[in-house]
Amino acid sequence: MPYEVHLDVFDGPFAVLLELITAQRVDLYEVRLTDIVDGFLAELARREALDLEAATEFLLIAATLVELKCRRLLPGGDDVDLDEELALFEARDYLLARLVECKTFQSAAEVLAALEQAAARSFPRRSGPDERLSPPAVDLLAGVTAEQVRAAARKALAPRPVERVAVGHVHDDVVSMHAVYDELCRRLPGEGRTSFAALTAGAPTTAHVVACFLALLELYKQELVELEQLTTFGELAVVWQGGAAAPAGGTAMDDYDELATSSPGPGR
Amino acid sequence: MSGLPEDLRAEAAALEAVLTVATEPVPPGVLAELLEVPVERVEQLGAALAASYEADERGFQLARVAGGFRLQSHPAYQGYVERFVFDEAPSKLSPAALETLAIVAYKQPISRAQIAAVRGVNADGVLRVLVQRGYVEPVGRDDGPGQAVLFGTTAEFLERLGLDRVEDLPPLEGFVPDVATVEALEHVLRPDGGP
Amino acid sequence: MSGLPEDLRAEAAALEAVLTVATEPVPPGVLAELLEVPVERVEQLGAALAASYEADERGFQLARVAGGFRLQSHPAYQGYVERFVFDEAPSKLSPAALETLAIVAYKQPISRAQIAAVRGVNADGVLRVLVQRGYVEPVGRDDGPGQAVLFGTTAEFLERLGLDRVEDLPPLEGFVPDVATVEALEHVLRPDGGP
Repeated sequence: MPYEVHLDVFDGPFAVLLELITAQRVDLYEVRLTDIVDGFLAELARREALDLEAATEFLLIAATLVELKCRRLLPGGDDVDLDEELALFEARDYLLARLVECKTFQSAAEVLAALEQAAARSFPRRSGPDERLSPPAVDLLAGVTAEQVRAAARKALAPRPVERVAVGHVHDDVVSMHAVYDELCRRLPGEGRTSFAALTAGAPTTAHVVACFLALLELYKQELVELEQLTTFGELAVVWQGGAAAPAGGTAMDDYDELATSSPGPGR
Repeated sequence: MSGLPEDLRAEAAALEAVLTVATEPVPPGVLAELLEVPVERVEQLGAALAASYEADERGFQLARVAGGFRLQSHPAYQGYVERFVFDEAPSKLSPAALETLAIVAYKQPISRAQIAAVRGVNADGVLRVLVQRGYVEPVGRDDGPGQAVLFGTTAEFLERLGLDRVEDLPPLEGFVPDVATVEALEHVLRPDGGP
Repeated sequence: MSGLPEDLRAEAAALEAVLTVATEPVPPGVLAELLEVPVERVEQLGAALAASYEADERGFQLARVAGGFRLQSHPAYQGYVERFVFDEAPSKLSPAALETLAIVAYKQPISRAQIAAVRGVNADGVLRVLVQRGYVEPVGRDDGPGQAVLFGTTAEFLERLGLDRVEDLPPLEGFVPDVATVEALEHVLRPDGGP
């Protein structure tokens, strides 16, 4: 039968993490983080198209795991920020709750499948009344036009929806690295010493913040800015080193924009 | 299976199961093949079952109709059945029925299996309604294995829509059907089990 | 109607007759009205008939599905019936689709966003497949901002699973991983590495 629903097996990141944990049956202390990361990467590679949503969730989970593992490996210090500590516990509890919920519904799904399989062994009677009962002479086609028949045919013969994960909305704000770089080159000479927070205060989206960060790294590489961060997650100071005039052009940033434009976009 | 000779019971139950799901009278030959018993045995089973239903005063009977066996409601309860059927009788075609009718109209002649393949679900019940109402009828048999019955629309259907010929249906132009649909229509996929 | 109490027989036969011609599960209320008896009486008749079919080792059974009674073939004769109907079983649902179905079944009414939140990924595609299969349907809108469409399971879903009501689903509490599993998960995520 050619009719089949094309289902991509699409597991959420929690399902994948759960699988990794239960398959490896080891504790985070013993497992090499590279194994988990490799597992994630293999999972991502298995998917044919880049899925930003899933990739982001994976990244978040991987980051939390790395953080947890770091905590375990490093001797605890008294200087640990209480807020940070609480945030980590929160992230951990969140992960745990999600894993438990995920496992719960996985088990429920297995039972639904078993129920369906059991029910499929019986076939319902669907014969309806026989010809000894002539149905009342109602014209079931009353009011139906040829046009409606055509519409019904189109509907019945139309391509069936193929399961696809929409990522269109994720791509909406395309930020040009080139433009951000140029903007920084114009702005920084006049600022003297400033901070990353100040530079990104007016950023409309997270993508702009990321772009600004990447542009700063590039400027740092070109020795046009000095970056200072005294404490983890502390303020990132930015000091212009390039003199009064802005450089001719940020050709170095073309690589980024090329990357951005060549990444698979949504099929609109 | 009380009331039936011991040696018939298992086969009789299998026969019952098949007749329960059948939507058309099932020829003894088909049943014989399914149960892997001689046709005479099927006749014997059928007669024994029919007699036991009658003796038990069941609400259904096993009838010999149109060259086959059929489970049907007992005439004694015709009143209930009629009220049930007429109360539930729709005054217009369901969307599913209209879709099936449209598929038959545009893709005729078409087999039960092809309709099911296009619709993605079994269309037997809906097709029955359409045949019963005289909008659709068997128009031939497929050459392929199984020689499936092929269905087409009737003169009644055209008349109701105010059309002279099937060709007068508005064209499906500019319309690209599903790949799976095209495949379903190109192949006769399996023998159509109907009588 | 052997095996049935004398006083139930006539009504049970009428019920049998109606179920013989029904194409969908028939709610007890409809049967009660037809037979002009209280709903409790219908429940009693149904239970008595179902028990007598089972005791008689009939090829059919009377099942309570999707809020009604229906006649269906006995699972023991699945082999014969399958060969007879040639019905391709609907393609199996993927684990992801089943999981989404489970979420909808247990958390209905539930919005797209809520499903996605549980699964950790966008569930639009999976949901579309489930709606198309007729297992899930929009059942209303959220009162909150955005008035998200809320989804629930259908009668078709109940029929496919052989359940009478959504409430008959095995309780979700039974699926919560046991203490040992939760502890194992917790251990993996423990930041201090302690025992």
